[in-house]
Amino acid sequence: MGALFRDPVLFATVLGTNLPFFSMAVILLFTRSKPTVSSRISVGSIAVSAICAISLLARLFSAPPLQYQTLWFCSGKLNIVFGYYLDPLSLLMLTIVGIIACLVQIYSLGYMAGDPGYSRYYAFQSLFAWAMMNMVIAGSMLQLFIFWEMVGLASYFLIGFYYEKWSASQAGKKAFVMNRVGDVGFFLGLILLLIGFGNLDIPTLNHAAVSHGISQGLITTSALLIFCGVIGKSAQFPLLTWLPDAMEGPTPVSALLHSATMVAAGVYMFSRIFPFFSASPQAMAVALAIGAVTMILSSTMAMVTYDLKQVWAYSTVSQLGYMVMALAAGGYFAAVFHLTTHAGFKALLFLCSGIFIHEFHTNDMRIIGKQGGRKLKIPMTCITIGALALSGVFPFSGFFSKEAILTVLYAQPNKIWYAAGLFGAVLTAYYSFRLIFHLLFPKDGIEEKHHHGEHEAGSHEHEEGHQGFVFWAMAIPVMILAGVSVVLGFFEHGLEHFIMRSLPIPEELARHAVPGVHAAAHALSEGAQRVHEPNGSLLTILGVSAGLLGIAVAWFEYGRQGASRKGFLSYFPAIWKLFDLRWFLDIFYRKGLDTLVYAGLTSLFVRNDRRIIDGGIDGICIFTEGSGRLFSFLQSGMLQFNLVLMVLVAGAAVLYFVI
Amino acid sequence: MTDFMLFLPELFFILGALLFFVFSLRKTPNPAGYHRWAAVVAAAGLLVTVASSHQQGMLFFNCYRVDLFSQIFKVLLGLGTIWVIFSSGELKGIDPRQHAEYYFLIFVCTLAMMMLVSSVELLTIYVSMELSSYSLYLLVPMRRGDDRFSESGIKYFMIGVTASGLMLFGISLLFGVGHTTFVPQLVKTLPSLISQPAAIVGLVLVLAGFFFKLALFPFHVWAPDVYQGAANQVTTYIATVSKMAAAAMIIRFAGLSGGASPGMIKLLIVLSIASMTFGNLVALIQKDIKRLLAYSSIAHAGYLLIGILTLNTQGFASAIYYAAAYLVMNYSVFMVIMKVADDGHNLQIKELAGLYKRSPLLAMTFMLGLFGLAGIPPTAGFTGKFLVFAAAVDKGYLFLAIIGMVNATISLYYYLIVFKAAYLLKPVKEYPAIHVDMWTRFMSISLVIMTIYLGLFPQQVVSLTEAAARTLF
Amino acid sequence: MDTSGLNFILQAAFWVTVALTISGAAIAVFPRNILYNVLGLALALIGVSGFYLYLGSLFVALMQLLIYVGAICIAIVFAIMLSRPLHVDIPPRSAGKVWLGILAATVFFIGAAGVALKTNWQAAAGHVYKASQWSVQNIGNALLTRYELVFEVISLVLLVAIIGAVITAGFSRRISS
Amino acid sequence: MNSLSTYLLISALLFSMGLLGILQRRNLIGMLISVELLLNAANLNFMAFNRFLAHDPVTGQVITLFVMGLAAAEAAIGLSIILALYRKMHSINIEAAQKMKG
Amino acid sequence: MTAMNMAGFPILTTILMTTIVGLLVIIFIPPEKTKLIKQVSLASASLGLVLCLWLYHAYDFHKGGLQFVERFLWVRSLGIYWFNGIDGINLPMMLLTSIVLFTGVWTMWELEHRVKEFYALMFLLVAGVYGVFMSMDLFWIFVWYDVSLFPMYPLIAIWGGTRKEYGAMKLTLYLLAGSAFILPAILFLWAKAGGHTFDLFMLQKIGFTPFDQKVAFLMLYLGFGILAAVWPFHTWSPVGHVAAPTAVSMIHAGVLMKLGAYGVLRIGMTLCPQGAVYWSHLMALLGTIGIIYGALAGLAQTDLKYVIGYSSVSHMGIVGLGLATLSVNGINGAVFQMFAHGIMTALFFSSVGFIYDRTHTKIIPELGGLSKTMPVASSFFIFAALAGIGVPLMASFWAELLVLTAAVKVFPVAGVLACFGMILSALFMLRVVQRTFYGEKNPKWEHIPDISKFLAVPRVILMSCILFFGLFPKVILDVIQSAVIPFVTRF
Repeated sequence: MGALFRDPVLFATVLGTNLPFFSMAVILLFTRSKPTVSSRISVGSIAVSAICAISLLARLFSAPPLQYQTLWFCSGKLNIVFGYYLDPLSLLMLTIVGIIACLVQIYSLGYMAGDPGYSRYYAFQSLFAWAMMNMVIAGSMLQLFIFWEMVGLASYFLIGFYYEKWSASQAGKKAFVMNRVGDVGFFLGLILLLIGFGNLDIPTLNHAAVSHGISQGLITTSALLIFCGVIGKSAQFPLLTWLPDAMEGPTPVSALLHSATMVAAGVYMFSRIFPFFSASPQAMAVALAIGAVTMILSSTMAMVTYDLKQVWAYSTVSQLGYMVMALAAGGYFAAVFHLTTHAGFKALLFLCSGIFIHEFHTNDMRIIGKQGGRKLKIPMTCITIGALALSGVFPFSGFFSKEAILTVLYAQPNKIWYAAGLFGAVLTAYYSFRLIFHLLFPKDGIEEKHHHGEHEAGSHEHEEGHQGFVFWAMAIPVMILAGVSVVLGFFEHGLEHFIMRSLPIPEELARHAVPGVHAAAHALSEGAQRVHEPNGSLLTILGVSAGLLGIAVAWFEYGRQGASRKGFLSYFPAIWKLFDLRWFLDIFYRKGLDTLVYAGLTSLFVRNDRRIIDGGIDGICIFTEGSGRLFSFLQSGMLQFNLVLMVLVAGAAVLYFVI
Repeated sequence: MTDFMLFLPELFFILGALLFFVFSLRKTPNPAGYHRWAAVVAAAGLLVTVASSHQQGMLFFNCYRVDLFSQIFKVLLGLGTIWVIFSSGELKGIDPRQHAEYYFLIFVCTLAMMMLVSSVELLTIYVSMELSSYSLYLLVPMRRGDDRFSESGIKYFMIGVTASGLMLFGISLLFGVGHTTFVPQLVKTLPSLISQPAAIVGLVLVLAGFFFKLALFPFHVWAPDVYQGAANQVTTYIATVSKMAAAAMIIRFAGLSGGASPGMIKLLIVLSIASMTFGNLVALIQKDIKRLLAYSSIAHAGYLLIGILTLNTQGFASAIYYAAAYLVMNYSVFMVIMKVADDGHNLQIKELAGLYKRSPLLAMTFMLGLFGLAGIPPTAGFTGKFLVFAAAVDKGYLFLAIIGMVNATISLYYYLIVFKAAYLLKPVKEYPAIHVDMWTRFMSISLVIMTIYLGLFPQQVVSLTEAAARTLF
Repeated sequence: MDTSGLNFILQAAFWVTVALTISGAAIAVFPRNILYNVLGLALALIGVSGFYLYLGSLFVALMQLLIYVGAICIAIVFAIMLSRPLHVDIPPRSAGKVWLGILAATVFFIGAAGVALKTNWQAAAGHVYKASQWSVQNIGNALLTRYELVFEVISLVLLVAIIGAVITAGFSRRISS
Repeated sequence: MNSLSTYLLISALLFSMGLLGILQRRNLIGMLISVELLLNAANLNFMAFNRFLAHDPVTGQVITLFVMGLAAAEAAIGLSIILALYRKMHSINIEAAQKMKG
Repeated sequence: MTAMNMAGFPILTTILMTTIVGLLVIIFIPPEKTKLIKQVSLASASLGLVLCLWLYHAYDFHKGGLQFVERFLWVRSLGIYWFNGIDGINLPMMLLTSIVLFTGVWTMWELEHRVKEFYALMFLLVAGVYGVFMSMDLFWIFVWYDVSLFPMYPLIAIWGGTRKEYGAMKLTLYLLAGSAFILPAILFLWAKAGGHTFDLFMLQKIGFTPFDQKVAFLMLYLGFGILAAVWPFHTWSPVGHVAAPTAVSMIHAGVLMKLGAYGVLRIGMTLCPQGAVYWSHLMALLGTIGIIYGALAGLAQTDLKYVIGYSSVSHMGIVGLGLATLSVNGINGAVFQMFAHGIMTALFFSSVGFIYDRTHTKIIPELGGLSKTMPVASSFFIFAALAGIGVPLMASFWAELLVLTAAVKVFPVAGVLACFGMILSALFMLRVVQRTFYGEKNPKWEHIPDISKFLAVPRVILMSCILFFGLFPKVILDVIQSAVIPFVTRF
């Protein structure tokens, strides 16, 4: 306890990460009925957390990784250790989470104003912030897993925030269960490691993996299993469909959890034990393939939907796919960097969309556009900035990170991954600007009648809202994020320098030049040397032009005067349907669940319980009673039958003893 | 004079019998007065029996042995008798003009059974047994009123005399091979002769006579009809007191083979299993509570036999314990039945409905009695079963314990049905509250305490029964 | 002394007794007229008393005649007379019951016969046939010594039987009407 | 002939006939008569053992005497029960008495 | 028998006596004074709770072994001892019992129907439970075991709900049928040990032959397994729970079911280690089937209590699997799971009980949208559901972690399958939560007030227990471990 107060770093860590928990407890227990107080408590605590995070980052910017740990309990030979691991990666992530969570909570002051579940909302926001921050700085995989689950829990509650809406609770459930599917793999992987290696400490694990401390088979198996967790949490193929559904939650939630931070946890976890993963080329190959498939699939899905948030959700999935690809290709920094920038611009995109949605009470981009979405100047500007960043247009942050990823992909021996990356970039730009153009240039111009714009008289409350607290609570965070998206890219080199310190030093790897480790060493050194690719400029041009191509197609179809506004895909209804129905993944799951689980096993088991087991037991009872009835015939009223029984048995006994 | 002291309990009951013989000659019956007298005499008899419970000695030219074994059973008999007499306050099932004879026969029967448990000579045993049987043959048809039940008397009689015929035949065979009618001598000679068919058959047939008394399958055939057909008090007497004597005699005679005959043990095992199973199964479908208890008593005879068929001290001790426990529990149940059916009619299970409201105390006594019979701890019935099964398993009869326990589970069903009636069911019509006087209250509480005390603190009783069982060897 | 003739007579008489007993028993059991049965019983009882004679006990044989034939059979006849004619409407016998009865009785007979034949009957160590031991005096002696208790009890039995018979049969002393 | 086993066989036969009578007669008095046969069979056994095996011939005789006494008492009781039943059922056919069963 | 310190004060008997004295006092209170009866009940339950907490505090887990021993001869000739003691396995169970009893009594505060008998029977039941847990003598374990079972019949049949008489009868007969195997097995062991002691620790020193161990263990496993709702002997659990009144369900599912697993552990695995090894595959198989089967069968249920009943089956499967591993982690986890599941199910039933009291239905399609009308009451259930899913930082997560770790190691296939049970449990718990509490507000329940502060107290206690032991599993695991580590050396 004393150490807690003596060590400012530890103090800041503990305070920063756990304050939201207390704010949640206080809100749930005491201030449920006082929304304003609740929101203040929550925002205040997250602000403190964010400040702690930033100060930690500043303080430890050039310090070596710090580790705090304490034995939580032990069972047999199993030691469960809790602790913090403060290295550049976790500090960076902590800061991202802190800042974005803080911004989103401030934004929510406006967005959620007047909601009956206001207090509850902030309680769950705090829960999320607490879990996420603890997950980020977890020192061991088990701790990471625990908070990983807690994050999922917060996500469940926040997705199902409007629980009166059936689809919302359904989406929450879906998210939780799908995550669970992945998590079981994760969990099994951890158990395997625990059994085979005995320690889940992250630095130890990484170190052991690259220095031949764990057998190759175990690494591959457990890495693949752990990767299941990534698949679930980061909505990779084939578990990607929960994320679009998760948009049922309030928009700030989508911004925070389902794009910027929580879903990135998968990628974060991947990068956390990147050296471990990279010790298994097989696992990396699988991850690469899955990342690519995810990216393409979700991009195609985004191309056909008209729902604002859905577009960004698909886009999130596809960007996560990018990051996974990058990691799997060895681009450690590229992925982390993309994660960072993506957190910024995707939160921006969501928050801007949130303003539209709040304003027009619809998610449909066509209606928003028609009703004058573009008249909301601040969000319109910001969303465009976000879209540009997403499309990888210079000088926005996305440009830098995407370029980094493409470079890494290019370094792969098989160029198909690079091609996929480029193709993805085209699609990304296309669907982003399809949305932007829908908002900017609605099909039949702006309908003045139902105009809800800024200067429209008659909707007094909105008037007040736009100018008042509600509007600015939403607008300021958006503007901050827009600013970040503009400038973040220029910090690439500083960040790279900072982040790469959290990887084991290449020289050390070189010393253990064992065949199994080559891959890891290769991957790591590749990541380190990426920047010095010889034909960097060519790649840059290719990347940017892919983005511009997408924008151009979108312009052609939606932006220009007299554009068809139909999209080329509408000429192929089958493909449209395929994309619209998410490649039939949902239908597949639904059918599978219905036939296999509900109609199959469940009804089988229930029937088995009723008929066979219960039936058997009742049958035994009926049989017993029946035999009672049967035997009661022995006791007939006829005296002599009774006597015969008696004499016969006596006689038989006599006979038995005689013979 | 010590001999006189040894015979004191019996003398006391003879006195009682004679007293009521005199009463029976009077012109005008006085049932209430008879009841008081009977209670006083029986209570005094019980006191005397308890006081002489540690006597030892031989009487009547070695025909009659007074030892711990016999005295324990005499105490049980005396206890049962005073209980039955206690409950005879409202003897509505029997014509008031016959009450004097009723008490006379009860006393004679108890006396006969006391002599039975002390007798160690075959003829004495047989005659005592017949005396008790005749008293019961006469008690059963005393039930007045309902013609439905009149046949039970003749059934009891016919089955009884047949069984006694078998027993007499058996005695003759024992006499033939053993050349003597004295049990102590037979104990010495019989084990070596047991390979002779006559010896074992004689023994089995003698046992058959006692099995009849105990209502063991297949000699149980009288029990359901008689339980149902006799007056409630008489049923109680048959169900409690007369079982004690039968148990004592089976213990005495089963030991005669000295464990030398595996065939007999097999037979006993078969009978015990058959009895448990049959009794419990048929009890499942009964509606009349006395008839149900008849079947339950058949099953209990089976449990009791498990203890006996181990043929060792431990087993006999457990059987004695079981018998004592059975007396207490069975009487608890019957007392409540008699109290509820105080007009002497045959109680149907559904008539118990709402008992918990009519008299919580009786309901509790009833519940404990039922759970005791079902063998649920912490009642005496459980400890009895435990001891019996322990003896059996110790001897290697694990399967008997399993079968016994499965049977106990089956039996639980019908006990629970009765329990349910008493505690759960809403009565179909409004029954009046039961008048529970001070004595009944006292009796209920003491029965409850006894049931639980015997169940939880068996040490003293167990050591007593073990000492008693040791006197048999 | 030539005992062969006497022996023959004795033997013949023995078998006659056997025949008497068995046929008496058969008459007691099989005919459906209850009076025949009583007569058959009497016959069988007389036969049995004959056996007692053969077995050396004149006293018991006499007692048999007195008690059984004299008292019991007469009592039964009285009972028959007290109840109404019995042969009015007797439904046919149920074959099942008869066969079951025969089966049970046969099983028991085989068993009992087996016991009789298979047992290696050993006489007691002190067993010598001495006529002096068969005197009534000895019996009386035994009754008042070894069987003293039984002797007392049997009186109680009879008392019970009398009282019981009286009340059960309904001849209550107190019913004056 | 005049040997132990002859007597025993005769007694066994008597006993079995008595049993047969009990088991299939419908007349209650007939059953009672059969019961007497049972007791006689046992008595015959006693007497036979007494004659051929026992070291003291008194025992068997005394037993036989007592059994006779018991038989008398038994007959008295049995007949009285039968009579009482007859009053109620107006029949001494045992097959009329099968109301109680199960 | 390392630490046979004869404590001066018989604390264990005193704990037992709190219930028995409570019972006796209640018997002598006139039935009309319901308030007084409830107060007496709560007082004696809280006395028990305080004593158990003190016991927990006073138990020295560094030293381990049996502490607070009370032992004297009860029946000489059979070797029955009044032998109570506390070690790391039964200490959490005692604590669990006292917590569940306390909250159960409190939960039933609104009971109006035959109050006196209800509390009397409940205390009888709990006396049995305490007795089983504290006793170290086979005779007494069995006695208390049965004592704890049979009050279930009246408790369910009088105060129960759906098909109460059928459920009560089924449950009682089923469970007592289990004891039909236990008693012979106990006697068998006793006889094989020479027939002169029922003392668990003396018996433990006797090496039973492997064959005897196999026979006895199988019988014990079957007998106790029925109470632990081992598949396929689980069907009493849903039916019985549906029928039972709230507090009875709480105690039954929360504590009584643990008696089964505890019995297997305490008698079966202690005395028949080789038998346990021999049958461990069977145990693992049935445990795993239970986990999967319970969750899947629970998916199709429409009655809230049925769902919880099946979830109990699933969770007790985890206990079974943990025991089957015969390893430190597995048994640690199993005991922990017994504790955690006890608290969790108590919370489940107590919140369902409240809902049922107010709405008079527990059919899921008839409910719906309850979160709107009674947010606090709903949150209790949702919390319990999360605990049931095995959300981390709730007690059952650690238990599942330990069990699964051990299981994957010892029985890889079963362990992996059991992990998949986690998905199913999430699916079916959330399904219930969604259909009961989420969705459109149901106008039928609109005017029902939320749970009062007073009635919320027991639920909050249970919730905080779940959280506390979820956050600080060390508190309980150290204790459990102190007994388990020496325990597994015998396998």
